[in-house]
Amino acid sequence: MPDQLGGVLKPVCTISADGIYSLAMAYMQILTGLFDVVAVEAHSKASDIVNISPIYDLALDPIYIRPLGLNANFVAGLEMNAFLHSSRASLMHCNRVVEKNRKNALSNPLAMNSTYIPPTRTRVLSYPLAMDDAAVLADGAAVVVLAAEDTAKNLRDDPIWIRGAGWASDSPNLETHDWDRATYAALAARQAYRQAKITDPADEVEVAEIDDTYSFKELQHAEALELTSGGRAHEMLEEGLYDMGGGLPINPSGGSIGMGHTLEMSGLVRVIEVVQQLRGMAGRHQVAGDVETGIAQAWRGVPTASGAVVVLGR
Amino acid sequence: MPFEPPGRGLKEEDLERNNVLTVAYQPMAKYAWATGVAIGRFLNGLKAGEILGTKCDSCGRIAVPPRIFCEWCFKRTGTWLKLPDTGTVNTFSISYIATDTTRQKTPTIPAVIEIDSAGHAGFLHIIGEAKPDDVRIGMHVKAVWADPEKRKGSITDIRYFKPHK
Amino acid sequence: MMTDSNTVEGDFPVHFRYTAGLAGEKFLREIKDNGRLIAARCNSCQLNYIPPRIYCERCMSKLEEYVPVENSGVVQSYTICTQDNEGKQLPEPVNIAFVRFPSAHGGLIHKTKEEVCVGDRVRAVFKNKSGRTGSILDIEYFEKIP
Amino acid sequence: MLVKKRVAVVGAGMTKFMRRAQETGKELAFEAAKQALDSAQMRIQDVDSVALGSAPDAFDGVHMKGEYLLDGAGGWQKPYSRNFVGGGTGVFSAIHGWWHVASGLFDTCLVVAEEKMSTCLPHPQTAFLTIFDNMIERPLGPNLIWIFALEMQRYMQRHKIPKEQIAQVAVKNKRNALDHPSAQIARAATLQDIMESEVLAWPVQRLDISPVSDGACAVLLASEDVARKITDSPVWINGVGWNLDTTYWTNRDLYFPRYVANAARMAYDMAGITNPRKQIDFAEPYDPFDYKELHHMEGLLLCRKGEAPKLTAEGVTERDGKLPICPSGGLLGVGNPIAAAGLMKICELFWQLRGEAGKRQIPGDPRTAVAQAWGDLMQIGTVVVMHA
Repeated sequence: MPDQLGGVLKPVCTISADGIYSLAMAYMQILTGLFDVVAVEAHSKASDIVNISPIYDLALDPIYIRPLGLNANFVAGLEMNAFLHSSRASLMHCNRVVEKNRKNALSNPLAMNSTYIPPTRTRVLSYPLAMDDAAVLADGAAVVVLAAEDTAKNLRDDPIWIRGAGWASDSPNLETHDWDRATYAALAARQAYRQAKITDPADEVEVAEIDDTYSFKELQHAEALELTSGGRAHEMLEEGLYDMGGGLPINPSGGSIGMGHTLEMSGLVRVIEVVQQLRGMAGRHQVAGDVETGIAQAWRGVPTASGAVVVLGR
Repeated sequence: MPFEPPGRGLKEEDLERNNVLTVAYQPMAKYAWATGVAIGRFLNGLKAGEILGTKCDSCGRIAVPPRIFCEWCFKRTGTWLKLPDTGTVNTFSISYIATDTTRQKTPTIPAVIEIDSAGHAGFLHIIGEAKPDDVRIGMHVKAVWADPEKRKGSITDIRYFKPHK
Repeated sequence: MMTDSNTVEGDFPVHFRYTAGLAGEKFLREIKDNGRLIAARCNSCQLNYIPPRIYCERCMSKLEEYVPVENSGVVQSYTICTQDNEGKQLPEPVNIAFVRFPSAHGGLIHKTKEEVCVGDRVRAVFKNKSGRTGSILDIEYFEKIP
Repeated sequence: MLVKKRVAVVGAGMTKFMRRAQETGKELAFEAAKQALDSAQMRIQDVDSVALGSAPDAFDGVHMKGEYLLDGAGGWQKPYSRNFVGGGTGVFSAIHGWWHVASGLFDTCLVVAEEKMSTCLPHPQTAFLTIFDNMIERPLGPNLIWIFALEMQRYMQRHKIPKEQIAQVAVKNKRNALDHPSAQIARAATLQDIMESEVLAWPVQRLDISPVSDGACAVLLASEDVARKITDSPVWINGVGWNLDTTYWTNRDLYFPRYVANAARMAYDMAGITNPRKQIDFAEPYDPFDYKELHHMEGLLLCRKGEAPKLTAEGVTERDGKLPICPSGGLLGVGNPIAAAGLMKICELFWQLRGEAGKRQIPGDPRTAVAQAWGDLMQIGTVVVMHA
């Protein structure tokens, strides 16, 4: 792995998690004083996997869950149902997320799809989860370069600062994790917000790139990240708050649903989008106004209850 | 170590005779690994009976197996070269053990072969037509190719390397 | 045309044998031998873990006390799964529920005999004793309590 | 390199190393984590981050096994992450934990390393297949042992080392392990036993190799302020280093692990060690194969290239010698649950430097020691220097 990164005979390591975790580790490595510049890479070569279902199966508990012989997307089905039941959001709201993200992606040259296809919910994976709710796998690679403060100022005039980083896990056992809430995201966000001294996220965060592996996850994560002004995420969605022209655009890049799901590279894709937005360099999908604070968030996918958040600022 | 270490060790028979409960599982994952650009071309070269390498235009180093970049200069490599099918044994082993750890009566002789004119660059292959006792580090060897119609663009298109002069 | 990039197909020629572990052994044997559910009790957190563990994930106490759990509970969420673990379409959709038990922390994920809704009361139906092997599948399914 | 915050090891825990454990991987992780917490009289509620190390998922047979092991390792509702650098993972876990505390973001970090290899059939060695290139190596039908045999042969040829001198390492480490309560194979072996054991891939014979194992280890790290409150005898992590060489292993000379030397220099620089041969009192280099201990002594700059076999023959590396090497018994003696075996070396430094190693205690009040692991495709060195 070091060769492709220019890392031969350098301190290189793997963090077995989403790219935002790696970013957080690199952030800490710089804070120790050990390094001035650290590169963070993540990639997806999902196309090397003929069929991903057996791999997710291998992530399920071998004693209590795997013997049932079910597709791991049943976990997302159970979570979605629990979330819809407790939040009173509907399938129409899930469709709305899909529509928004697929449309946003049309302006993003990095996105896998360039034509808009409306969700139909005709193919059900694990009721209520439909094929349309799930982001489609894609290949790609992403690199983010971090530098210590003095070095960064020497390297360029417009560095984007990491104002806070958080990562956390709820219970890894399906039976004892929260089905309806993304507790991992709430804990990670609290850690990151505390470092960034953000007390009212819905007010202070101006753009958010958050995990939308499944449509309902965007809503669930928006709530965990406290981007709802006290209401429920689907209500904000209905009001247009999260649209490109809204007060707090979520996934202006198109998210994983719009761009394609690059597995554990996804978090870095979210980070790169926020960096571009803060620099005003997001091109056709640039959000309106002069944005100073953005967040990126990742979830490790089923069956995990783990994720990471980073707060970025100008 | 101011404590008694925990842990309940089992014997194989505890598991075979179901003295303890277990779950058996056969993973089903299948892959189709992309060869990538450089190795794809290398394998196509083998099919044509050629060992291909790349040369870094910046430092001049020849790489085999080839790559599209030089890991030292961190630049794209520009030039593809046809290399000789002869080389020198850098190191070798006499193996009585198969991939699945079953034992083999007739040993396999894996070796790292440095390809002639490529500096010290080389790759893993097998030595054939040699008695195990006769193989030495520094020995000169030559590729023995599969018949052209049997080649399929695989490292095994070279059947093995044999002692040469 | 010969392209430079190609694919090489392969798999990973291993298989696995998992022990149920110390807590799992107790839990599955109790199902197999007595058709009963048990939980592991954490006295400091006042939680009865089902499935049981040898530790409390919250306070990392060692758990050594096991308590019985009634075999009926409440559906907290359900789904209807259409694909098997290889992604193939199942011949019939399978009803799946996450069932919580009143006195326990955690619950069980299992098939249900019929379609269920959130809040439905259900009970575990065990296989005949002769057919049990010490597996989670010794529970045939959960069924609605009328 | 200016590291601002000091980090101490304040507790350690370890399970037995077993060929087949009844415990699940989670349960093994718990047992080690619990011992580490108890030994520092800390509760999990007092710990603010958790770092896990574990080798490939294919051993435990669980995809994303870091997530699976999370609750056993004490990661519930905490910042928790997993590192992976092949066989170098165990020692690297301590580095992974170190930067949590040294960054100033956390006061404490619980570091856990676990491996349950017995899950993998027909043999855990099969799971190493993916280390070989799928295109140009796997079709040749390789076995993991090949790469060790190829490296060992090159090392022996370059320095004209007879096999018997290498086998002495196995004799020493298996004897040292007789005093380790966690040892899987508490059985001494003579030079003759090793030289007459089955030839697997010459020059590698069966008893040159450490046994595959199940097991877990844990250490608790704390910032200086917290450490001083917990214990009167913290052991400081003075230096950390890691370094990754090119994946093109057939394009390098395998006789010397330059990546280990680079990692060692990084750690020594940070620890202010200018003359490791004089300033290091004992070492736990990575010894999955007997020749590897020698290779790594040289990589750690504890002797000249090719000199390690001679020092071993002279008894310098015995527990009561001038430079004790692997006083724990190492992987060859205690067992090799990959990541856990690496972290065992950090545990051993902790116990030795605190004078708590019992029957294994090195005489003469050792103060400074180095632990090292190695992995990936003969590629990474991970090094930690500790000081009492």
